[in-house]
Amino acid sequence: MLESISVPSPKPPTRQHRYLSPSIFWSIRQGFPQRLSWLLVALSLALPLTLWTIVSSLQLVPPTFLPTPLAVLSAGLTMFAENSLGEDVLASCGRVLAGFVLAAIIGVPVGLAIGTFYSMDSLFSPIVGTVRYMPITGFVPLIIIWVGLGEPSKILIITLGVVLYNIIMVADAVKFIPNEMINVAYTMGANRWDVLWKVIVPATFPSVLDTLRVNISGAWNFVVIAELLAAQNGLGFKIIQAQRFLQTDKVLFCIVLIGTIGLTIDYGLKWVSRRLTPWADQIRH
Amino acid sequence: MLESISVPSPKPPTRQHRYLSPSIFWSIRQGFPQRLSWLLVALSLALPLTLWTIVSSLQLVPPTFLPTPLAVLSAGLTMFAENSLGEDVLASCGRVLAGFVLAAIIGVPVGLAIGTFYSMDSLFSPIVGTVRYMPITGFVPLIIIWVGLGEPSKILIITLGVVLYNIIMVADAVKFIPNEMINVAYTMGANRWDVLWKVIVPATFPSVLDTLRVNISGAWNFVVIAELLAAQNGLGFKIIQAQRFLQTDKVLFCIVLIGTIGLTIDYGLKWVSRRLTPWADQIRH
Amino acid sequence: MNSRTLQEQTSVRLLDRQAPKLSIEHLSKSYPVRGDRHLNVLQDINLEIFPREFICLVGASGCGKSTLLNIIAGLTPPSSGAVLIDGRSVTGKPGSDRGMVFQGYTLYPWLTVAQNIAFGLQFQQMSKSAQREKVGYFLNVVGLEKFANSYPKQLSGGMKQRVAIARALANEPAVLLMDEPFGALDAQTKEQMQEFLLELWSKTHVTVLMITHDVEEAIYLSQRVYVLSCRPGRVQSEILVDLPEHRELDIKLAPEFVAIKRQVLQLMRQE
Amino acid sequence: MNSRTLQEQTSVRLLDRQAPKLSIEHLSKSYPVRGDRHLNVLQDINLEIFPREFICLVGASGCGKSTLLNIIAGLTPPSSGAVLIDGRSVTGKPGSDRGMVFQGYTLYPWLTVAQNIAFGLQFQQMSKSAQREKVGYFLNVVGLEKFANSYPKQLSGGMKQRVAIARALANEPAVLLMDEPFGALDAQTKEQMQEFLLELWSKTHVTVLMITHDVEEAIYLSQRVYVLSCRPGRVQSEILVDLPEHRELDIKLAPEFVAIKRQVLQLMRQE
Amino acid sequence: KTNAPDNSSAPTAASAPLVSAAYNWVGYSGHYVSVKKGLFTQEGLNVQDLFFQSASEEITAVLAGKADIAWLTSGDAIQTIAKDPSLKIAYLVDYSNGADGIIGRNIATPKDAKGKNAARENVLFEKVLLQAYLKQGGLTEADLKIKDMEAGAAAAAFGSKQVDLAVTYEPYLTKNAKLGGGNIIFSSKDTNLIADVVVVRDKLIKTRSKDLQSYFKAVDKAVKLVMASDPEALKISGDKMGVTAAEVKEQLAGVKLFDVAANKTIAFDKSNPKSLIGNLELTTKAAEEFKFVTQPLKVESLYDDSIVKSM
Ligand SMILES: Nc1ncnc2c1ncn2[C@@H]1O[C@H](COP(=O)(O)OP(=O)(O)OP(=O)(O)O)[C@@H](O)[C@H]1O
Ligand SMILES: Nc1ncnc2c1ncn2[C@@H]1O[C@H](COP(=O)(O)OP(=O)(O)OP(=O)(O)O)[C@@H](O)[C@H]1O
Ligand SMILES: O=C([O-])O
Ligand SMILES: [Mg+2]
Ligand SMILES: [Mg+2]
Repeated sequence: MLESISVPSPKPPTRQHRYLSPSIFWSIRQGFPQRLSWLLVALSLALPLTLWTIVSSLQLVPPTFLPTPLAVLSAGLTMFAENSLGEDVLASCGRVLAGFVLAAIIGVPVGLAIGTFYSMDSLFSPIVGTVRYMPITGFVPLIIIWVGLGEPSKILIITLGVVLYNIIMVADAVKFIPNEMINVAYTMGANRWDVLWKVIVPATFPSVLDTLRVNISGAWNFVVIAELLAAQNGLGFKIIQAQRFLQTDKVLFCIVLIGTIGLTIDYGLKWVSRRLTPWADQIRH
Repeated sequence: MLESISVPSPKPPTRQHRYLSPSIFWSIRQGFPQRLSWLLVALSLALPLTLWTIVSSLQLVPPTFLPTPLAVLSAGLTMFAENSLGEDVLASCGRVLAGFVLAAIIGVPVGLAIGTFYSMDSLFSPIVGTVRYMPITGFVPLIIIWVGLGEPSKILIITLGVVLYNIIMVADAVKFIPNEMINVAYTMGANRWDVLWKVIVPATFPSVLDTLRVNISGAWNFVVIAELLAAQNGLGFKIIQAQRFLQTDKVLFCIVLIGTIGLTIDYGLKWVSRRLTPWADQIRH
Repeated sequence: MNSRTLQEQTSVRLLDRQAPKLSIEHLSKSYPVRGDRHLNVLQDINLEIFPREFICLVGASGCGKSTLLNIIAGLTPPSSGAVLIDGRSVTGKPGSDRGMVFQGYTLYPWLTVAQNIAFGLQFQQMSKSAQREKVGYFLNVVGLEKFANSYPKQLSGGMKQRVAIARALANEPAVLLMDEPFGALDAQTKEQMQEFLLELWSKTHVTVLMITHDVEEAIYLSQRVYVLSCRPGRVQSEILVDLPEHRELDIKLAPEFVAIKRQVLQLMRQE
Repeated sequence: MNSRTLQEQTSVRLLDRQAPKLSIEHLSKSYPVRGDRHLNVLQDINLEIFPREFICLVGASGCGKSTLLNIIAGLTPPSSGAVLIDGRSVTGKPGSDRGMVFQGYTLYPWLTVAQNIAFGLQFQQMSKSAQREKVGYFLNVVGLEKFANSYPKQLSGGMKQRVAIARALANEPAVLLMDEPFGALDAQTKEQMQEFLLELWSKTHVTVLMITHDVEEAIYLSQRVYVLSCRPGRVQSEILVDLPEHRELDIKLAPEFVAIKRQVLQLMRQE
Repeated sequence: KTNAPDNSSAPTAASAPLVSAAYNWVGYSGHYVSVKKGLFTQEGLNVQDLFFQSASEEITAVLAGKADIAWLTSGDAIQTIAKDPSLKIAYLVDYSNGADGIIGRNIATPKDAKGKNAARENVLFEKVLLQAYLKQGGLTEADLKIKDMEAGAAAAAFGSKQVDLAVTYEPYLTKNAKLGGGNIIFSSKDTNLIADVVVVRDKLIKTRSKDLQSYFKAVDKAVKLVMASDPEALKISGDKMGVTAAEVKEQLAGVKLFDVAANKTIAFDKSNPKSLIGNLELTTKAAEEFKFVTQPLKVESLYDDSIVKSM
């Protein structure tokens, strides 16, 4: 079957070899010193803060638009002390949580169905693909009419904003399951239902966690729109309120607070993800 | 090395076997009739339209909030004829395109760097993870001051809204490259730079296309916020304007128009993706 | 002469008056390739496997062995032809009657070794304790008791394949399809697995169709060896292995054995 | 007796006055496992491979062969010990001097067969036409000219592995590391690849370290065979293959050959 | 409950709450104080407070029937009534009295504005203000390069010298006039150009006039407290808007509040040159001119002064 083989004349022994020069900073999937990592994290947070301090202290931008970090901090402390900002944090967290959980409960199963069954793909993809592009603000009047002005309407806005992204990203994740994994199950007597639950769900589990981690920040972006609707509290509420009276220090404090909450959620979810999928390739450290 | 092996007594020949019953509708990664697919797509678009027609025709909701599809269509035609809606479509498409291309040009390389190098991960992740949660509306005054009121500020808002999602999703995609693919390159004299360009970039290419497809809808969502800034035209501008005048028919027409543009982009990008990656597993059809 | 045409073979079997367990009738498979052309991978394959037979399939790389096995398992639809189990068509219908060990590693990364082996058992009405017992037995069989709670990523290549074999066996299929199952095993484990498989086969009702590239292995294990020719894949010839049913490892040195081996190698080189 | 202790072996080599091409010194590797425990995979491995030697490494599944090869290639850092090429430490430093064929399939799915084979060439200053010529030659060597423009997903398991071998060979490494490269090949292709490899080796300066589970293959190809013991992996023994440097396939039937084979199998069973 | 039984207000306070909506504007302090101090409850009313961040959500809620009473600018009120004619203006809350204005750079007289870059939001009360200013120089919006943006953004644009003229309100007005190197060139001081009103459902006026009287009685009390700079009232208002009591007092300097008595004597008295009717005529005309409403509106159909007149 193979052609007759003739070996080339010996190569000149001059072949230059290239080596991978060791590098700590540019290492790819090799160990990385924990200390250096912490240093870089600190740098990454300190740098923008320093820049902010310089720009605002030198008044390169009028303080009305960019107060100093200290001013922002003190505004924040005042808000906590006098304007019960704690309650706002709780209220917004509650809405985000409720809206996001709902978006996960709907989005993950629908996404799995679309990714798994071509029929569900044909059925849902066009509508998901269309509605995803539509600005949520356009639906606010309908939401007010149908759902009213209470908490449910705020939660619904957050859910609507996130659920379509959940669906499309989970559906994409299903594509990456190798055919063999599904075929093995068939040869052991699994039906499609079993394959869905015993293969597709666990196989996509890490991607689903990733998707949720990516999209929870969307939920926080939509909380501002949600709290335009007759809210009496919330971080988004406070931001809009402060904007109305040009209290940039308060606006910035609330934004930084949301960012901090986000960072906590991000690292928390990464940790949870590592915990829940001990079988997945641990690429780092 | 192996333990001594003793074979169990013959099993009763009563073992019940389970088969995979054939199914067209619920088939997983098997052929799906193109006709049925088109039928389902049509159904998926016709159903909401019918529901809308019924609800609006029976006036279950006041027409101020939900005009009939016909009224919306006629409002749209009027807008095209009298309010030069065509220009708005072009203006918004231009902004979305510019903002999105910028978000891709920045987001993809940074995402690849974060996914590839742990140092870049330490350096960028905290700030990306934090800023991602911050509502873009909070930055509008700063954008006006620094970037002004022209097109650049609108494009910047779109870019800011999307770029962080691009970064985080591309970085996640890099994680799925098997170690062996990288190792093979090293043993052939590739350095890290080569690995980045010859392995990581092509390996993540399909995921990057997926990411861009997912996130371009985000760009369309942000165009409304962007066109709050001193825009004289654009679909977002038209929506805000019509909302102020309580012209729900115009609002709905613009929204449906955006959805249609979105659907076209979605299917177009899927097609491009299939074309550009003939080597990837074609899971369907 | 042990080699016969299919014609002869069929008539011999007809005399046996036994219905085939698995039969493949006029099976063809082609893949579309760039342009409008088609790559004929398999062409008019006909073969019958009788209950309790152990059959090996040999052939050059890329001649369609894996494709054939996938079609038999019901996982790939043939372009034409049929697959029958006990006379019933199961073309394109996978099921637990045809267990399969794939060429690549196909363990579920999220399940431990023990859970992987138990995977098929959950689809039977089997008590947890019965499952545990069965898993324990097969862990012992493949020599991986110590790795019961390890995840696949912690195993070597050979160890993974042993788990895959244990998983298929534990599920007690009527026909066991194996695609080069011992390809990744070391010589010693391989021989032990061969011995074990023979013992298991002789004590149970399982019918085996196995792909291998090791001619010695094929002869040692099977009653008949099919040789596939290449491009397109056809059944080139069939060799009857006239050795006693109960075989020891040292049979590989016996002159009858070496004669059959020479014959098979010759047939494979013919094309 | 062909088996010697490492001590003896080293002194013999010292007499040769030749510097080893590759030497491994006091190499150990352990993996952390659940809890605070460690799994000792390799313990104090010492071995030397001299220029133009062809060495095979055999051992039971899971005893650390792949791990050892990965460490030699510089891809996995050892827990302790060093890897030297021409006396220079390359521990943890992969490079084109140590080409590697992996146990699994590691083709780049986005490149065609020809592009996969050319992958390493782009890192050398080689003209496009020289690359094309080289790729054409190696496509011929592994018998896949017709698949030059196919993507990996269109190949069978064995064909993929042939491409991987061609890719490593085309890159002309000083030491070629191979992890069961012929495990997935059919008997015939395998023998052809073995012959080709021997011919290539005898005409070039390449030094080869190859893992195999086929003892016959190990003896046929190599001058020395290392047997690894298990848990933890250690060099259990070393067998000198006292056969003429130029070997034909039928040497496998020669009594010297069979004697060495028996000896290796015995050593492997000892533990 | 203090009121005598009346046929026209059959439902008791407890059984049918009044849903009352407002957003954050210092002129609406009367609303905040009534709610927070329990003045509505004291009047035997069950008032449900809806608080919005902007007028557009509030208008949507009113049109959706989710609110019975709404505090709005007269411009928004006109547009809302155009959509739902069963709504009536029943009370004048305030006139902007310097709180809204126009800031300009190098613009001494209205004529100087010609050809300048101007930022303003495309809402009626801002357009009316700008129109009034430009009219003095014989100009219209068409003579300017208009950039349409929300008041805060307009102020920022002026502050960073990207426009020469901006229509905005306090606190943006003063701060950005300085920042942008300009000054306030026109303001609502001593005008009735910008008015805030309370809009009520027609049906409510017919069936629950007593409750509405009680409602405005409570508002009257609150307005008086605010006008008297009652510290508690200022604090309540500040809390609602996220500013200090002192800032509320400062902001109040820019508005002229109306209690019930002033409503009777000024607001609905056509002969008074500073009456609300005058504002409505001006604003309605502008609404038609700017195509904010599709059909012509009769000013008389916009308001119903029966409640305040009956008090
Ligand atoms: N990431 C890991 N974590 C823990 N243990 C590991 C890991 N990788 C490998 N091992 C263990 O190291 C041992 C050696 O693995 P290796 O792959 O080197 O074996 P091998 O000799 O190549 O086996 P085979 O012949 O089956 O390929 C195995 O027992 C395996 O369980
Ligand atoms: N999806 C596909 N598209 C096109 N051709 C394919 C596809 N899958 C397989 N083939 C072709 O079918 C032929 C048979 O492949 P198959 O995997 O069955 O071979 P095999 O006999 O199992 O080989 P090996 O012993 O190397 O595993 C090959 O020539 C391959 O190129
Ligand atoms: O709401 C007003 O600015 O009057
Ligand atoms: Mg195969
Ligand atoms: Mg191995």
